[in-house]
Amino acid sequence: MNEITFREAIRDAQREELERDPTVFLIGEDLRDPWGGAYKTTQNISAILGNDRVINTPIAEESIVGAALGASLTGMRPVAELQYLDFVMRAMDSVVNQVAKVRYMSGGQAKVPLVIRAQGGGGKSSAAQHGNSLEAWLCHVPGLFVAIPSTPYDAKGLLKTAIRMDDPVFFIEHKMLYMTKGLVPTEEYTLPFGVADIKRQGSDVTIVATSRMVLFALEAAEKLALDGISAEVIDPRTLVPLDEAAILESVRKTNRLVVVSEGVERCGWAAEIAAMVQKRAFTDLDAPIERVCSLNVPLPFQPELERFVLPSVDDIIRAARLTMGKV
Amino acid sequence: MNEITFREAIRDAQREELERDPTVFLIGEDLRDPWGGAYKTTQNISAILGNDRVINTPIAEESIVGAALGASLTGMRPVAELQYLDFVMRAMDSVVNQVAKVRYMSGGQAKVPLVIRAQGGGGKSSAAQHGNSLEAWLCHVPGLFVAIPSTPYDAKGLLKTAIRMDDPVFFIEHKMLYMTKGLVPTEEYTLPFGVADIKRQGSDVTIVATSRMVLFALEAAEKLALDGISAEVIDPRTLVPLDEAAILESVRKTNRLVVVSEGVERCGWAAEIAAMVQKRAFTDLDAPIERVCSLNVPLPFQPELERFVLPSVDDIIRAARLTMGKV
Amino acid sequence: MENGSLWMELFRLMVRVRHFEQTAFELYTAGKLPGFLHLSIGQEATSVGACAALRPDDYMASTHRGHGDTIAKGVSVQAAMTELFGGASGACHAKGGSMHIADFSRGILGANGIIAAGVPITVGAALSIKQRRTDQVALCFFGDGATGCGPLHEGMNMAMLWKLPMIFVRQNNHYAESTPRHEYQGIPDVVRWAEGYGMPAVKVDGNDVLAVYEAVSRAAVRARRGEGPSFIDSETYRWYGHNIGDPGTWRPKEEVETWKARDPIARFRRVIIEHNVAAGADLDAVDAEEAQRMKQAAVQAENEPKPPVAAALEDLYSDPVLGAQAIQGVRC
Amino acid sequence: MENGSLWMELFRLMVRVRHFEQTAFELYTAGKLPGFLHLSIGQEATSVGACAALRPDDYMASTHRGHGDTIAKGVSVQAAMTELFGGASGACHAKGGSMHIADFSRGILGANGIIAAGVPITVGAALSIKQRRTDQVALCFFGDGATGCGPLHEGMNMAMLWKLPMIFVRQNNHYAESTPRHEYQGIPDVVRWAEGYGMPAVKVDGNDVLAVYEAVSRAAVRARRGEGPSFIDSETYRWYGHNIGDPGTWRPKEEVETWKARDPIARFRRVIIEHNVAAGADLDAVDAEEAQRMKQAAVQAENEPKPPVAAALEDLYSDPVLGAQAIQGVRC
Ligand SMILES: Cc1ncc(C[n+]2csc(CCOP(=O)(O)OP(=O)(O)O)c2C)c(N)n1
Ligand SMILES: Cc1ncc(C[n+]2csc(CCOP(=O)(O)OP(=O)(O)O)c2C)c(N)n1
Ligand SMILES: [Mg+2]
Ligand SMILES: [Mg+2]
Repeated sequence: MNEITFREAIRDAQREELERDPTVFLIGEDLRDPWGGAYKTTQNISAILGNDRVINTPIAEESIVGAALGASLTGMRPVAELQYLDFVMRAMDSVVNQVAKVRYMSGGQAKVPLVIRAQGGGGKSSAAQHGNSLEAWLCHVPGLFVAIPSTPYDAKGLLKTAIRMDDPVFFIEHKMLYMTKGLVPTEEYTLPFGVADIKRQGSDVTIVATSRMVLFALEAAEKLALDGISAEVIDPRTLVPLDEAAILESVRKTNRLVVVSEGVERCGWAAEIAAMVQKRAFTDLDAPIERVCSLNVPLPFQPELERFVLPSVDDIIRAARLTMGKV
Repeated sequence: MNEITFREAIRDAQREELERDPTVFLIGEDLRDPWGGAYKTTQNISAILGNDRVINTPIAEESIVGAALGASLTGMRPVAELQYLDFVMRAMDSVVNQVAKVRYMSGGQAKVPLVIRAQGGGGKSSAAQHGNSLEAWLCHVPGLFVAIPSTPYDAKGLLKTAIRMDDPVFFIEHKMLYMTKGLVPTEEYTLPFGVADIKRQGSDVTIVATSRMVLFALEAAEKLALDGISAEVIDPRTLVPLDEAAILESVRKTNRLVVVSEGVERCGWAAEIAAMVQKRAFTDLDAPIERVCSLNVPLPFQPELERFVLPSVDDIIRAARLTMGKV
Repeated sequence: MENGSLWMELFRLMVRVRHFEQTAFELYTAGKLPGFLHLSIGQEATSVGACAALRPDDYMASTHRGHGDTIAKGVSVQAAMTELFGGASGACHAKGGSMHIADFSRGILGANGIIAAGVPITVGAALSIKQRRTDQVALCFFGDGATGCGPLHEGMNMAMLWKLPMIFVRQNNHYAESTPRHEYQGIPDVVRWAEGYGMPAVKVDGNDVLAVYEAVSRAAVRARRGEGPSFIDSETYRWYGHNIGDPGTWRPKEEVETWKARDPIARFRRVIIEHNVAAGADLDAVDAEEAQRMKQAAVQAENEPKPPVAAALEDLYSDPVLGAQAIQGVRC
Repeated sequence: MENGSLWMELFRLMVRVRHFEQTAFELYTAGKLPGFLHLSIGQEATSVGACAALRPDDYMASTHRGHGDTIAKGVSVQAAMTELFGGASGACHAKGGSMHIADFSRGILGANGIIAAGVPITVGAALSIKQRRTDQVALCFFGDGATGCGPLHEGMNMAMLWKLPMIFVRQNNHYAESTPRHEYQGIPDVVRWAEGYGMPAVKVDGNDVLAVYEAVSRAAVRARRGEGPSFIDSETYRWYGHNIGDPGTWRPKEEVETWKARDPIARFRRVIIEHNVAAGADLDAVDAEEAQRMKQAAVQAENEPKPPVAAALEDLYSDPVLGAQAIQGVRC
């Protein structure tokens, strides 16, 4: 095993897949060296493998994704990068009306081996247009797979799988995770979609969290443990397909659920999990399912305000305690 | 009272507001007479009030909404039309990053008296790109108000209110509702946002539904009544702000809830209602909350397939019976 | 006549498109077809002239008004007709309908319900041609109304930037729905505007199938030589309204009549006869054959079985296991 | 000298922008400012020349690199500086930060974090000018990297279509982040391309404040007369990297040096002295005043109270009751 950063995991996965398969290529804004991407997730790829494999584009997200789609339909396996998840708003028609639907609309003719990578999330005082968590929108789109890893190990294994799949994958990274470290096998590996990872075992309350919120949930679990509360932390890793079984099994054991999702609460991803679990494990629940999400406002610039709007470790602790009837 | 169609309600509301306030204007594709809009919702407006008040645009949704925003920030009160709600995908940056956030990002300086109207929904074999129900996306965007009327009376009253508001409103109409009829006062009236309408009183199960699904829910309620099941049908009319109190009060009475929403189930609007109600009325619920939504696939072209994917009256009946323990 | 067989093929294809759409019109009017229908009758020379200049392995993306384009590029008429009926054996298994006819085996990347959405897809196909070092080309059709649409601009810039083997064909039928040019276009001359991107741009008589064929052929040669994209503004007209619900009566009657008098099929028929490529009777025979073929296609299409409703859950994901997990089966 | 006071004002504004950004740079480097920071040092002549040609009631929309533009259009330096610190009395109540500085009372419709997003907003402002029949104009800034972006095209088409009183100013600093022209732009000559839209287009020396001022003044006169939009490609350079985390060392050193030698402020200083509008000492005094003012602004900004966290729930909706119902208060 090697200890590497999340950023390196993303870089390595891409470079290894480019080396393995000549039809894989990267496309997006400012990906080439020496810049190597806004968050340096493509650094040392064009320098090693050449500019033919790493395409810098104009600032035209709808067309970046649309062009990646066209290439994927005609024999290539593009990995498109949107610098910020926020900019998917400029690419929604391509992502939703085209990428996600072309196979269906054509009666299964199309194969769409396409990965769209984007970096999202708050925590850097980047204000309202550079810190959104939009996974709920993407999960609402039939035809996409959605991956959202929280560790270098998961990131590398899932990204490699994504690049090898024949269906389109929206792959979400978190800007605050890039510098986090973790162990990764030295040898080649991939990870399956649709399989959750239990990041911590526990018996009193289940915490389902994604992306950076997994780290917050683990921190909350540590603190809850000091208080005698044993929290199980589940990271679904892919939201579509979702490992419902893992979540339900845990809830049937703990009888309590907190869902943590960085996106805005209203119509966010946590609502889906709450709706699904109350239906499938109704009689197992000893307390209402708690959602811990961003408040229903845009992200403010000022750091304290931003922290207040984003979910915090304390929010998770409070929610978990609430499910235990402790306030 | 007059009996008019939903389409006439939309037309009349716009014409009356244009007559009342010289700063109101309409902007969108093909709105002018004799065409009068793709769904004829602006017919006989430019012919009467002039082309200055009704602006035809290029096919450029991002800019239609962006331009409407610019006008609203500088003294006008635009009503922008997106022919199909699906085309909001071409306008997401304007709608979300600009319209919804400009007031917040500017520290409350901006006033945004802007209505975006769009027609959505399935039922016409219009296939995957012309029948989406995307209200969940829009409710996930802090800074917008979202209205989604089901009757001519509600449509007219809410649209007039929307046009007079100083905050942006996303106003969703359903293509299958335009020909439906209803009574509307002859005199001027408006309806408040954030107030649900109980479309039918009942005591056994609460059905919350929106847009065309209200009609389906009422039909289901009729049939359930034959079976001795008394369903209460609640139409929130505006999703943001939401009349939570009305829903909760009903659930506390019936102890059962079915949420019907035409959008795709995963991360759809029904999930939000389920998550909210299980939290706020946990001990009142005698059965899991049922969601009745579109299946997690795009809309297929073929009519039977489309009907299968969309929620049906039978689906609602089945869900309501399920909450009563009857299968 | 050296080009005799080409001319006959062009004629046949135009007639085929015309009959297909006339048949579709009648079927729709008789209440037999669901959904939307956008007819391109009057525009056949543009669809056929352009696609005939392409090879089977070249790519083409079309629009909401795509019957002519897709038939010209080789989609099976039977499959297309069955698709309009929503038959299980339709070109898109009844999932797509009129606006989404596609045939990837013939390079047809799809008609498209979204204005200008075919442009970025074609850019990507052209990029992939370059990457795979083949000598294919990629052609995208779009309407005159697409001119004001952002993705068209983005695609033209990218095509020039990357010197892509791409052909932009503007099907200029003078209206976007009912909106005339002066209400959607501030650009005074589309050819000058396209030249501003650095690519050769020409206006062609879009009702002259040979003119379109030649313009696209030149563009294809350029593209195959690696000299980059071209832009063609093909001026034509649709006889019918915007869609089947629209009688199109908002246009000046004389305008419609003038353009009907320029019928691309009748016109090419005269040219063929003048040049002694074929006699009127030969052409009548072609016409009769295609009419007959379309009648049969309609009958067969109507009798094709509809898909079972559970087919709605198929064709979304190519991975069956993960796909099923993602779709999660039926409600309740 | 007739224009003496104008020249002195232009000089003062450029110096003000420079000191503002130098100060911001130092504060950021000292760890005192949160968030992102995109400096426009080197581009002052474009910001100041353009905005000085506008009236206070004219509209302007800027970009992510908007300090210079917004200060030139009249935002309070104190309010802007406080905003960078996240102080409650900042221009945007600490909600916006560097990328979103706005002052509607001065026609500043906002800096913007999204490339080219200011274009459609400005189109709408210009449309509203026409509708309200005032003689205002609306100017939008955008970078050279925005050239390939769909909304710019849509806006140029609309501006011409509706003959809007609008001015497009391209702040051509030669790079989009680190991407050079030949990697994002297939358009060989931006001026010819803009002319393709039918509007007058000129290239100006964006480091010559008078040239920019004159070009924008001419465009404003045209716009006020109802003659429609204009396009100005203002060639300049940013001395720093793309943003504060980027040293900008990926650019050829000589290139940076060449452009630094073209410092718009030093250059204009020489012009002023040559024309006897003011003496070096006068200009030094202006410089010292602005430096001093900026120091004070920084001190005051740092000491301004931060907003209470609950302020995060304010300023979203203008309707307080419905707004509160929509936001629903705090979690758990
Ligand atoms: C993004 C988008 N906006 C609007 C529409 C609705 N719409 C369908 S066809 C059409 C007019 C298209 O005009 P043109 O490009 O000239 O093609 P034509 O119909 O004349 O063939 C419009 C506005 C759409 N399909 N997609
Ligand atoms: C829609 C969108 N895509 C990408 C970005 C990320 N981004 C920020 S600045 C920038 C480069 C802009 O270049 P240019 O327009 O030349 O302005 P400059 O930074 O040089 O002033 C990019 C790509 C963005 N902010 N918005
Ligand atoms: Mg047209
Ligand atoms: Mg630049």
